[in-house]
Amino acid sequence: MMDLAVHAAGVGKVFPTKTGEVVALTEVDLEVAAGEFVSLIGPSGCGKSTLLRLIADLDQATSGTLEIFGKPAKRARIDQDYGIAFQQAGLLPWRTVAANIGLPLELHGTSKAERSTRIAELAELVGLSDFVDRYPDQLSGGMQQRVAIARALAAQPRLLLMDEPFGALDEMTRERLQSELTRIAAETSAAVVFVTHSIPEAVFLSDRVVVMSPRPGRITDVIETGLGEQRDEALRESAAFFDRVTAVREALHGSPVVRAGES
Amino acid sequence: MMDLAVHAAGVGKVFPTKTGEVVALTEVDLEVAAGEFVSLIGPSGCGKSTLLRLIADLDQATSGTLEIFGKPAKRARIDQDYGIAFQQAGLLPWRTVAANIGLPLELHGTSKAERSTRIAELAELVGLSDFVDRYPDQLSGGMQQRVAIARALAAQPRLLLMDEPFGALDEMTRERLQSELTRIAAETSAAVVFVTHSIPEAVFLSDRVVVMSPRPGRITDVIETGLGEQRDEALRESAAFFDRVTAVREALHGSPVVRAGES
Amino acid sequence: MTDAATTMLPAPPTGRAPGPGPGERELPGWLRWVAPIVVGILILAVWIFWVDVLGTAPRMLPSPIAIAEEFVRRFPIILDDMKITATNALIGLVVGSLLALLFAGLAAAARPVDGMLAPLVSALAVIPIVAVTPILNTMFGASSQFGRQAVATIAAFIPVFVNVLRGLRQTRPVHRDLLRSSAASGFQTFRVLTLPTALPYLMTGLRIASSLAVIAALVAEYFGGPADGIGTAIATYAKSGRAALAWAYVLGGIIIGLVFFLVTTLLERLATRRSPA
Amino acid sequence: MRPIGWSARRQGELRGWIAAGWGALGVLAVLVLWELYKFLGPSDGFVIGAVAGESGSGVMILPRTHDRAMPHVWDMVARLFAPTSGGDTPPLWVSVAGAALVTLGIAAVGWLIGVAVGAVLGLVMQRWRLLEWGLLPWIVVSQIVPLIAFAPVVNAIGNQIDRGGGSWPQWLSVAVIASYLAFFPVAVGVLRGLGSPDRIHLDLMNSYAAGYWPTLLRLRLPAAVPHLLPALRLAAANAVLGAVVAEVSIGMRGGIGRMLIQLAGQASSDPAAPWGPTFGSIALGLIAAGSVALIGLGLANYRRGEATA
Amino acid sequence: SGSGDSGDSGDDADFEPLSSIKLQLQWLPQAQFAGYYVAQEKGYFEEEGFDDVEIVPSGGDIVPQDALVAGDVDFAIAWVPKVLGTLEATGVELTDIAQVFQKSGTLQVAWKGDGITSVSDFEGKRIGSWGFGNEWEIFAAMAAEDLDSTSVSITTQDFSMNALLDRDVDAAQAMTYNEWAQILEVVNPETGELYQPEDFDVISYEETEGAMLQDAIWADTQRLEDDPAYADAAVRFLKAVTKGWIYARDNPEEAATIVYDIASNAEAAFPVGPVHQLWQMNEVNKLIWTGADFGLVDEAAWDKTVAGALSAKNQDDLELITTEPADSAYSNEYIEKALAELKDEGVEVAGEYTPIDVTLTEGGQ
Ligand SMILES: Nc1ncnc2c1ncn2[C@@H]1O[C@H](COP(=O)(O)OP(=O)(O)OP(=O)(O)O)[C@@H](O)[C@H]1O
Ligand SMILES: Nc1ncnc2c1ncn2[C@@H]1O[C@H](COP(=O)(O)OP(=O)(O)OP(=O)(O)O)[C@@H](O)[C@H]1O
Ligand SMILES: [Mg+2]
Ligand SMILES: [Mg+2]
Repeated sequence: MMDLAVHAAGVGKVFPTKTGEVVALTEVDLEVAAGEFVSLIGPSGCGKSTLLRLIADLDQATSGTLEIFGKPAKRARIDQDYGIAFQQAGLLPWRTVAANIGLPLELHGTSKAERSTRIAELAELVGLSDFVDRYPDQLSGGMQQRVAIARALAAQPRLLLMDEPFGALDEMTRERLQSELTRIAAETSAAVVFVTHSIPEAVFLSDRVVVMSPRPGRITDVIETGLGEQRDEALRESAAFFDRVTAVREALHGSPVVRAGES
Repeated sequence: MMDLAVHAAGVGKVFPTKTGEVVALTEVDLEVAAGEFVSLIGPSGCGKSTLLRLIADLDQATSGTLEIFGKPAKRARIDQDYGIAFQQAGLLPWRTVAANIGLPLELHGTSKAERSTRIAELAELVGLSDFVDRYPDQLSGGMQQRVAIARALAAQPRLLLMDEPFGALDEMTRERLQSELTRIAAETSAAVVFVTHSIPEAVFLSDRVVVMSPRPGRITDVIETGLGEQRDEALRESAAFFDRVTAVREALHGSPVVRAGES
Repeated sequence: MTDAATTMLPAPPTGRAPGPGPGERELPGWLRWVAPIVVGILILAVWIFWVDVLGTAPRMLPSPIAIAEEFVRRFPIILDDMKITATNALIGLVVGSLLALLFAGLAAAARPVDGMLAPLVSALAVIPIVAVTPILNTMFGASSQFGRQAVATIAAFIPVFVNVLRGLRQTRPVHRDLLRSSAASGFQTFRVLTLPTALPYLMTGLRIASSLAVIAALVAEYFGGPADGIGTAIATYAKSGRAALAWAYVLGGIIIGLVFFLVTTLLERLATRRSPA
Repeated sequence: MRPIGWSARRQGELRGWIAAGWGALGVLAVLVLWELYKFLGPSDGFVIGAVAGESGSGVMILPRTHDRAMPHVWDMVARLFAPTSGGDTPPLWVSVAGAALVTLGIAAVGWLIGVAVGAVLGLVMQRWRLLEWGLLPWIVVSQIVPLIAFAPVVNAIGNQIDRGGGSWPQWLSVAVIASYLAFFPVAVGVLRGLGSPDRIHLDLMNSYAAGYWPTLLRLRLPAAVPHLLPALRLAAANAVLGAVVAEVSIGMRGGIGRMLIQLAGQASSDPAAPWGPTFGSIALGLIAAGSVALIGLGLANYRRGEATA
Repeated sequence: SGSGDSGDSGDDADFEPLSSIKLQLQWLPQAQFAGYYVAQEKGYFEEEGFDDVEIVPSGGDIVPQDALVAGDVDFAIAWVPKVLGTLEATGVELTDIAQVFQKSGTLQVAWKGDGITSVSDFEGKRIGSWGFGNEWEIFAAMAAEDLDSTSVSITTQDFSMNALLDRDVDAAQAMTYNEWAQILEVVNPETGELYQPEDFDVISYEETEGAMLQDAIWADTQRLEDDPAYADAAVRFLKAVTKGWIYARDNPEEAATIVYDIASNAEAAFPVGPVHQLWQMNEVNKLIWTGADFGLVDEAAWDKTVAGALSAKNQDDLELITTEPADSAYSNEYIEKALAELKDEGVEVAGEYTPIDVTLTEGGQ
């Protein structure tokens, strides 16, 4: 079992509101192996963000058990076993781009010199080398999100949690970052739990795609992509790829659909 | 000329910052006819949001002239010629979903009865009928964005300005809203200026796709889709559609690409 | 006579959205200085008109001209008293702010402390100086400046405490999540997130506390302690018909208050250059 | 998205009780500390740097604990039930309550005047930045003018009006002076609060070409609630403080301010007596501030944006 | 002209007699002002043709002479030196029309054994004073001993006598009729009994060069000249007041009770207890009834007050007055007329007071 990055069994989450309880998640069973790339996909409001927050120990499940690398979520958080990128960028407005990217390193006592090489590397990676001295309010929406991604990668965690990180990015940047992300995940053999609305993105990136359904939020299907290690441009045009995209689409929409060429 | 919804000539925008000036837009010439659907597409930071804000008279251009329905942008704003949906939802946290959707109607003195039918209609349209009494902080990211879309449509404006409105939506919701949007635009013969990062989305929706490029932000290409009035599921699979998608992709990436099946 | 002893502002760290909104004209920067001067001249003009031209003002409100004359003529003795009151106010401001920081930190860290302090701070905030000064003078001796300094300390403590405590709680959920997810230690969270968020609030608290400390130190002089300082002089001369001299001392008090206010405002400016968006 | 357990309402109630419990514990702790220090501390205090034979020299670092400086808590309580001024005058607590009511009524009027004036000032300053620049410094200066200089002037003007045929009872002067302290937090709170909406919301209202008033009503006021509530509460506390001071200052009868100074005059021979009106005025301030805080309960939805730790 | 018996005033007058007036006190209701309250209670004001006399207590910052100048009241009770200061500083004209207290009641109280038995012993000591204009006697007495404010340190006393009891000051200011009693109402922790006069050394300013005239009745000079109705009212007012003070002299217990009752009921004030009021009544009577006619300004005492005021310099090295006050600053004309009419009515307006024994109790209750 020590090989599991995430092990959720019967996890549920209920939000109390004035007008009654909202069941955001029920009976979620999910296992993510170390080094595995898993995408969560599903309609808006089905509990993807909620699940990610539970894994990150930012919220507590109301039922079920949840283990990260064999330990309670809280322990894993304290041990810094994961890095996270939120649905909103959440940059600290009084810090420059560089200081925002470097924050996790700073918190873990990385030396200054090491930190600045790493920051430069990451800024390069997300295409913001020219903007390291800017403040968040001077960036466009997509730029802010890229800073948040760089920040999540900074400490090279064993588990990456990403909530629609590429949502506000243009296609080219997005594709470049997709490739980079798979490369980084493979190199550091990090497990990734990735929330997205794009089926092709989910298929391209993942070893498994977890399909969720709302009201109450639950897992309805899990699709193995079985596309192997190679994640490159050629893959995007392979028949196996299209096949998997269709499979996810069907799982998601609950009926056979054949189509291509749109997001 | 009275037929033009938007007429921009030589529009530029420079932001002064402490570390020097940022040229967000230069020499933008753009004409959007009444009833026409125009998408803006381009890499992150190329000035799409900025251009939309200038059209909405939320910022002033530093050079060039800008006319909306033949009048200055300010006049058009005051005459309520447009509705806008921002990149962030921007809901008022103290208002319920219904009250947020109804805000523009309330401001324009629509009667209470009329307002509530319209709110119900719009909530149905964006799939939030069960959530009208909730507050924004109880909604998921995508739900918030849908509320913002409904709000932009509420007053049935002649010009719709939308900044990545479908960014945080899942595919099904997204496709439904795309169809609804084209239908609504056609029915009310409203002009639409639509910012997106999805090429298929831009092609599917638009009469013309405007391709932009950063540093400095400018228009590099305009592609007529010429796909006619019919915007339905069949279109998404037509050869003409793929052709246009490829054309936009090439314009955007600056080199011929042939590919399909991804976002 | 507590005056504004417990006034505190609902901390405004960010103030307005930067720059004028659409439809609002950009005002030239020099107006920032000219506008208050013009208003000041207007106030003076009305005052002079009322006192010197109409002559219907109450006797205890002399003409500003007479006040200015007295101020210049008696400047050496006024200055001596200003030094006393200013020193008391400064000591009160510094000590009160330090105590407030300490207690606000404790209250933010532990709910029980917060709960225990809440009624005490509320009570301290509404206790009139006229009641508290004699008590302090009896407890700590009436012959030193201590009572006044203590009153100024209380006056400064309240707004700093309230604002800092509030500031310490203004961190945004997404930022707290971020630090939590980075397993930042309590101290790290404080340094990286809580402190920068609270800093503008601290500065606002200090700014408010500065004028309150001055007025409290001044008013406390009415109720005992060495026969010196601005407040003692105002009382003495207001009651012996020397209204102009009394008001000249008031002017001295205002000058101290303004100096304190301007210095703390400057500090606030420096600290809020980039506050939470 | 903050973590919430059980039902929101139940939890809110529970939290209220817990807070009250801690609060009571805090008050109790002070009383215990008072008695403990009184028991342990030096009767005449502890002075360092005293020069022999020179009264009042040196710095007292530990306060005196004798009965005139620190009466026993139970003596203060017992005094509340003894006649106010000897003879067959009513018990002290009755006099304190009566006087506090008088002051409360006047403070309420002062609060209303202060809130009205402060709101108008805040509104116009927010509307026209030029006015903000011109007025705000003077509003701040106004609070540095000590009431002793200012209260007699108000009183005299009131008397002028009264003599001139208008009716100006003395309590009105007290209310006006109280409002002088009350208007300040309101003016600043309104100014800040109305300026606090997010940029994106202002953009939204602009995009609707919503004029000043609709924007004020639908955006600025709701967004200002988190600023307004503390401002109103402060104004209430200040109105009480101002009323107490003004009573002392212009010699109005019946209120708690006058009671304070009169009983303070007996502090040597009857040291527990002044604590009665002292507690009375604290209670008064807390009641005033507390009742304003009740307004906040109905406005909870306007505080959804606020993050509480 | 014609103010005689009640009811027929104004027979031959060409003015409408005033029937409603206001008197401004200089502090809160207590036996110090017994004469006025007695006059009201016993109907003496009505006897003199007033329907309505309002006695206005003062608070912290209301200065009686200012209220008089402003026209808020018709007559005011104030100490002579404070008014002299106002007269010179503002150039207004007020007239002392009756000197109620013939002697100064101010004391400086020190602990026995500290060696402060005269003003010359003040040098280098810490001297308590209330300030607010009550300090001029101290400075005048010091000036006579060639001491100035640099040679002593002055401390502002608050409302209580704690500063002396705690030795924060070497000598505290006290009025015979108020603060002096307050000390003697405190339990001496060493004996368990009240402090006794023997425990203290007491300097009476009446016996120093600094002695100044205190409670006097002031009127508006210009108005006395221009408005015969006001001048007439002044005389009638003084008559009623004289009768009030005579009653207080002859019935100190009842007078003290009257003030105490009015203060705690009608005035909604909170006076120190009844025993304290009786002590105060007793002491005040001693200051008023020195054998001479009631209320006459003694020229020698006046001159001494003026001389003291001219010589005194305060902690800021400022003088109270720099020139002699105008002749109009006092006038015996009105009190003499009042006394004469009273004598005609058979009232004995002069006399000594025979002090009674008052035993103070803890807290004066
Ligand atoms: N604090 C809260 N209080 C009440 N309900 C909540 C709260 N947070 C989330 N919810 C509800 O829980 C459900 C799941 O929300 P969640 O944010 O996880 O959705 P999501 O899958 O991330 O959606 P999206 O793709 O739109 O971001 C939604 O119905 C939402 O309304
Ligand atoms: N207030 C500002 N101050 C300085 N620079 C700004 C400001 N607002 C925008 N910019 C700059 O202007 C450029 C264009 O920004 P804009 O927000 O229009 O981009 P965009 O095309 O909408 O990008 P995205 O797709 O990421 O939202 C960016 O380089 C950004 O950094
Ligand atoms: Mg989400
Ligand atoms: Mg944008």
